Amino acid sequence: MINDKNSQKIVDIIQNWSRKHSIWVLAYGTGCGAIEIPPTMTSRYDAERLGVRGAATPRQADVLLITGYLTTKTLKRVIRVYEQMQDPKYVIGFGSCTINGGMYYDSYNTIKVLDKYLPVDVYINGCMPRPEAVLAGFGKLQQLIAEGKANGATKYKENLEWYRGNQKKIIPNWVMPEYNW
Amino acid sequence: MESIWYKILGAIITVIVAFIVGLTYMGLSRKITARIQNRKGPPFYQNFIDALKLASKTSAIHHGFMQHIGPAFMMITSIMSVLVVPVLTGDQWFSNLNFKGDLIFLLYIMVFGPLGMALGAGQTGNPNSAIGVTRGLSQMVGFEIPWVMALVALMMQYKTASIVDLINIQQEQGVWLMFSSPFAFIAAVLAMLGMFRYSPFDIVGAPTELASGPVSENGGKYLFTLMSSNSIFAFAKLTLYVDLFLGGASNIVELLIKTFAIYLIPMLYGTVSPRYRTEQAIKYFWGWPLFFGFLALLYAAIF
Amino acid sequence: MREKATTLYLGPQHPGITGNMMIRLKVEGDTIVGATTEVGYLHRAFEKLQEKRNWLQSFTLMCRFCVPETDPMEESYARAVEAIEGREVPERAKYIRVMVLELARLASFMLWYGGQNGSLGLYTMGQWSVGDRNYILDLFEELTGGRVYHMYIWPGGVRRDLPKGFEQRVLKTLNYLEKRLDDYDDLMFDNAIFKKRVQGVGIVNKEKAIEHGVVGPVLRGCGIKSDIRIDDPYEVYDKLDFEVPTSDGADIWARALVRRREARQSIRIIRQVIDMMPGGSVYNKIPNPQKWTLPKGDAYVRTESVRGEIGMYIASDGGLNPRRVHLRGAAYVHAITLLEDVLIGENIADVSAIMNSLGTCPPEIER
Amino acid sequence: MNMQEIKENLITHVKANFPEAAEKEFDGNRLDFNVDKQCIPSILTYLKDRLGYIHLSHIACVDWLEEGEFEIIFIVWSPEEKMKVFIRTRIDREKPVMPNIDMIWRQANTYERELREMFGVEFIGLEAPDEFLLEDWGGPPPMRRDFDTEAYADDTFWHRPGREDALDVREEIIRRSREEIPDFAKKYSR
Amino acid sequence: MNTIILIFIIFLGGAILTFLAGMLKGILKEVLFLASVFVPVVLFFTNISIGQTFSFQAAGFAFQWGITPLSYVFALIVAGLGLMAAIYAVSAMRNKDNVSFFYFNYILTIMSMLGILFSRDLISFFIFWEIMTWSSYLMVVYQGKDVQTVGIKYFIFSAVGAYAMLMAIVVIYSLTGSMMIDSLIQSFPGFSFNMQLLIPILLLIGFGVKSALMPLHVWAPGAYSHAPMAYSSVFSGALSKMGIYGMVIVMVSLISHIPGGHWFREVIAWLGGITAVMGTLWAIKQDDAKKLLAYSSIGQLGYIIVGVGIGTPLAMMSGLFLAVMHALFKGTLFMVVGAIERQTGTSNLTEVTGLIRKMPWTFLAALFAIIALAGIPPLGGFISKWMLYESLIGSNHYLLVIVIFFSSTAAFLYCYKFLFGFFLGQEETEWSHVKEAPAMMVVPMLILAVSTFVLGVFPGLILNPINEAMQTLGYANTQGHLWELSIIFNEWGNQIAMQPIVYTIIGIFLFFLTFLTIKGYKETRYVTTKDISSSGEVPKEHENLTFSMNFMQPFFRAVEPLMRRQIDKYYTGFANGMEALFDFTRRIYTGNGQTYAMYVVIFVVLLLLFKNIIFG
Repeated sequence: MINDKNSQKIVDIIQNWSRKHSIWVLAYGTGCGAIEIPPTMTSRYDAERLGVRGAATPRQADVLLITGYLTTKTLKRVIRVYEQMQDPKYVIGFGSCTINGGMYYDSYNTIKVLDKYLPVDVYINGCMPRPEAVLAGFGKLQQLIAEGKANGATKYKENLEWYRGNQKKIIPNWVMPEYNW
Repeated sequence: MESIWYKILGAIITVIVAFIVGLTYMGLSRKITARIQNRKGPPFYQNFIDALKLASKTSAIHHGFMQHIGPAFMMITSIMSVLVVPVLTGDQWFSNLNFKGDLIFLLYIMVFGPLGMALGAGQTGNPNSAIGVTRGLSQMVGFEIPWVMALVALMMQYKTASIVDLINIQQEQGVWLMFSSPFAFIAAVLAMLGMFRYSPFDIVGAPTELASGPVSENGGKYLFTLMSSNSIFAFAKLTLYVDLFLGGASNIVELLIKTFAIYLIPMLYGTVSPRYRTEQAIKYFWGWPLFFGFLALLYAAIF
Repeated sequence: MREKATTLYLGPQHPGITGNMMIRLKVEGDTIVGATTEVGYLHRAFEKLQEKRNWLQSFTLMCRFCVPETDPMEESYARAVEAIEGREVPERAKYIRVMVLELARLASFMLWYGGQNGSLGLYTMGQWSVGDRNYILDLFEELTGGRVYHMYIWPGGVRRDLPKGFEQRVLKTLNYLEKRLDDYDDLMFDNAIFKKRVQGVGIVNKEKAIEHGVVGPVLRGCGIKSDIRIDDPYEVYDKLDFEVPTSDGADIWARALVRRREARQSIRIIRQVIDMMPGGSVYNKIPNPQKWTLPKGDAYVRTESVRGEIGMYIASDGGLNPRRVHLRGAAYVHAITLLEDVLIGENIADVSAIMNSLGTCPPEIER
Repeated sequence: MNMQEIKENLITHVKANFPEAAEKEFDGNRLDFNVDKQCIPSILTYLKDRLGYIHLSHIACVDWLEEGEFEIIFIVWSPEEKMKVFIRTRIDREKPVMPNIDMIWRQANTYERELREMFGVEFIGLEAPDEFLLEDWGGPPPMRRDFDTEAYADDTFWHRPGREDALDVREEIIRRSREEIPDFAKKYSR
Repeated sequence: MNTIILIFIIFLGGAILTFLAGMLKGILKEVLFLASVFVPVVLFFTNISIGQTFSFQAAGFAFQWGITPLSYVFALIVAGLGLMAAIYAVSAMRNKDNVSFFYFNYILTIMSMLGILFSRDLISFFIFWEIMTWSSYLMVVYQGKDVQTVGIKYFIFSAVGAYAMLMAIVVIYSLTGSMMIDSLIQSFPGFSFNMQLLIPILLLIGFGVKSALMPLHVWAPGAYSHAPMAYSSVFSGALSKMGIYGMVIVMVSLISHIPGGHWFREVIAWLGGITAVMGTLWAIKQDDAKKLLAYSSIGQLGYIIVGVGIGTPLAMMSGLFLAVMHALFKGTLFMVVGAIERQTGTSNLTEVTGLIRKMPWTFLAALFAIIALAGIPPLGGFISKWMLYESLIGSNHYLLVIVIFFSSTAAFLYCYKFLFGFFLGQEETEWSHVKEAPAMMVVPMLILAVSTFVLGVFPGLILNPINEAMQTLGYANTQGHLWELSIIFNEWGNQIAMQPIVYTIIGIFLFFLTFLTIKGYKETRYVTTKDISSSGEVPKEHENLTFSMNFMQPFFRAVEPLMRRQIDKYYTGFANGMEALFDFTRRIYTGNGQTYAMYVVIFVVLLLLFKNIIFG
């Protein structure tokens, strides 16, 4: 019955609906954007009413929120954490620095474009993005999930070698366990 | 033969009811906590969505067989507890196979799952999990003592170890045990704070200390099973309290009102309390709760 | 050979860490026997970038040093540049600066309330205080256009004057916050469990404080009355009447008491500033930024932030760009050597609380 | 004792013990001493133990590329006398070696680690992990003036195209200033 | 020839032959050893029936050997566990020095234990007791480590116990003129009150030493952990039960008949309760698995003593049932430790980690044994715990039940520590070479482990002989109203039916096991224990990620006041006091066991000489 095309569709719709309304964000403040996460989660903006809540470890989380610039040192940890998350998983790039380096365009220690290294589903721009913008970003992600278009993880799996090549280019000492699915 | 199948069917229905009620209570608790914290909060059915989401996660990892079956152990405990505790008095459908509702058996089956889960958590090799487990076991030694004192007081006072008999006694006397053995009730409620693992006793999976402790390596279907198990278990514990101290419940509405009233105690206490350190939690349970436990025993011995 | 003690990574991905840093804990049981902090996850090389920017462009980078409280950085930069150049600041600008600084302190205290209690599992407090912090951020937004990055205090004054009726709105917010601070006291300081958790934990006594060069509330928490605003007064702090609270406990509880009273002192200062606010212009016009050079020389200024003193050293070689900017926040001394020292012998459960109490803010260390 | 007396007193004391120290006075509560790098630990110890300069506020390093020297500045503070003292020394840029002072103030350890990593200044006897802020860094010490961060960034990282178009923002500003201000924003303009 | 004497002859002959065969290398001595354990045990199971006796006269005393229902229960333990441990020992002791000496002592121990159970007269009882003590002493010092401390401690306490028992026997003989146990029981109510107190106390000292009752337990941790593990499983599982056996007789047949004996039993029960708590607490603190199990044995024996001491039908039943269960699970656990020590070279819980995938069968055995030990349903330990609680509650022991409950809840801590320390946690490279133990070691463990499960579901299998034994001790028949094949009742008629419980548990387990396995089967991966969410960092090679040091530290912070004093210190203080008192003997004081034994002998002789003065 599950193999039947139509019923599969219905199952997908239900699953995507649940994924859309339950977004567990990994507690990882990678950059200065992390300062606007507490206001987003607390009383005035209250992201929890949209089903957004924090998750303590990557195994439980759905969304990796890259809050701002990534230094090469952090990038290594972010990749590690991203690969430990369970499918389906999404990445939100947060702040101008994840898009094009922002004001650190000539810094020797930060990456400029996040989607070369990790598959980004939604970018939220601004320096720093206001909580409203963050909520809008979550809204966009929800929309993408509901439509089944938030498939960054699949893209990552399919193009793993390309991503890996980019990552290894700036992380010289690659000591991580291999990601095999 | 036919009656057994009816019983099993009834038991399955009970478990499903427990699952729904447990998740709803958790959702309501999130809602109420949110209102206390000045915010709108998630809808009360948020936990169902979370559970469904976890169940529809496509991938999962485990570090070995024990971790794989850990949640199943947890499920044994919760479902067995629901089956042992009489949910509704005098109802055919909710007699749920209860094995005469023996209290000592219940105490021990309640440990079965956590220990199995602890083994699973141990196999992950994550030090946070192991530390969480040691904390949980230590805390358990803490709150079990006043809890058992309360139960022993009841058993001695009414010469029975069966929950069914205790409910019957309450209905015959027309007075709840909460009033006829008040000290046992106080000791049991204080111990309950630890049993529900809300703040200040949420030391097992304290996120800021251990990054969610024993479950830190569980995701997807494992976390779903654990979550369902927790909700069923919560319902079982609440029903147990209602059965023991609040005279049981004869219909489902009464049951819901009484269990929710009990549930509010640890929840509301939790929203305004920071977390104890492990040894402080143990010492807390060996303070006033133990004192009330002794009073309960004394009361049982005298009357 | 395998070590005996268990290694526990606290951070960078950990709910209990205050920012993006890592502490490698060696634990036996739940006692910490060794701690090594590792930083550098946020190193953006501001100081290198500033060498490429001109004096005004550098200013926009300044507020990004450390996000919980951005204005002391701008203030430090502005004063350092003014000291090298000898530029005067209008009186009104000084008062506005003090007001903004104290508002920023207040906002940062609100964040600390949330962090300190969140680390101990009392999440209600964080929901309250971080939610109320938005009212201060609203004021900032009205004044500067940004919630977090203000870029308001610049060399020669402040960027623009106060909007109409801004003072009244500040006072209204202060009245509200004062009431809320009493609520926080009920929830936090009157809480027996909170008291039990923090008393006697994370002790930084006088000897240790001198040895490690401790600053700010941590220093005041061990009984030493020290505040840059009094000792080395800047702007108009010497004209204002306020107290520097101290406490003798030297533990987290003592530091919490200090911060609790400091938050009220901030409110007091803002009220005074609004009362005493003179008229006049708010900035001395700077030359065309593309051609703005400073004379050769250097300056070191210090500003009191919530976490302690922020020191900024700027050297100018007479050119268009700074020769060298070096900023050192309070966390620079607190979060590495002091933290490693304090954590020995503490419980795993208290690490997060100790970090919050010492006011560790990793971007300040790494810049 | 006013500020001037304090300064004179300080100069006499320091001069008596370290005759080669060259002082330079500033307005306000600041006083500079230029010393040789070898007497840095002794003069700091002296200031800390005898004269009450118990707080090491800062250690900064300036790269004078043109002169081939690093200037290292120690800033100490006396809470009693409310006085900042700058101890400055210059070292050779090619072979930068400094005495270690983290036994005097523990936090100096952090400063020295940073200077070691960012400028390549070697502190004799500094006990600390090799890496401080950078990880697996292969290039030259990055804070030196001759390290070109922009070239390195262009070389190492991928830039998103389009940034170069926005180099001149003046046209955009002119274009925007002709736009009408929306109604809701009018009340905020003065 | 009488089967009873045949059994002992085979044992003795086998022992000597095996010892002599030790000169030869090879498999012969192993076969001889197995045969000399196996044959008598089979003979016992097939040819011995209850009531069979064998008597003879020697040296003017009448000796009578025979088996009673009570001793049959204990003989089941001895024979069953002895056989399993023998099979295990062959493989475990291979390639060790001086194996034939081990075999010799092992057979002698089994023989002497059966001898104790067969003896109907006090002389042979005492002789077998001494053989048992000596052979076990030789086993304790077999590995030659810490003989000065551990061996001597064991020796002294055994000597004290033995002399106390001897003195009791002498007193009994002087009072009754007979050495028969039955005649003692018959004539005991007629003794004077002082004698009625003296005899049980002296006997209980003797039995208490072997069963590690609280103030007399000091020897046990060292002795259990120093003997070879193959022997320790018998030592703790069966040998300590000899003390229990004696206690049951003393408690039921003697103490019940003295006026106020009720209080006497209370004291013993409380001593048992304290033993249980302290044993458990000390067990949690141990880092060496052997020591942990040793202290745990002390604690478990405490439960048994509580059950025997309370003495209501349910309590007595629970005590005897726990005695059987304890033999099964503690035997298994000592074997597990032996297997791990053999494979890894150490039994330290803080060093060995992550063996679960290397030694899965051993883990399975350990898991069953631990669940039984913790008393978690549906395994056998639960039955005994349940009966113990119900009996305590039913007989209004308000505080004792709390004490026992504290002890058994705290026992979860060391249970988890044991499993976690050996089998769970990080799979470190230093243990990657470890293989599963040989089949001859694994199979006995598994048999014992599975039998805990079987007895958990069908406790009636072992409650039947226990019931018979209790009937001969003067209890009413309890079948049908306290137990059935798989149902147990308490005194108020509340019941636990094990079969439906077990089926439900298995049903739920299988359902969720299937669910967890089938759901997303293709996307469920096994990852190594190095791939954990360590906050985004990649741990370095030398860093230890297994949490093993000071495992239960927060718990110990809470129970600190209880742990402050060691009983050992009191004994040391006592010995120091003695030393000071007998300062003039300092010249002949040599610091070895004989001197200590001498003190004891002098003390006992003095006591005997002046007994009339002391006891009137």
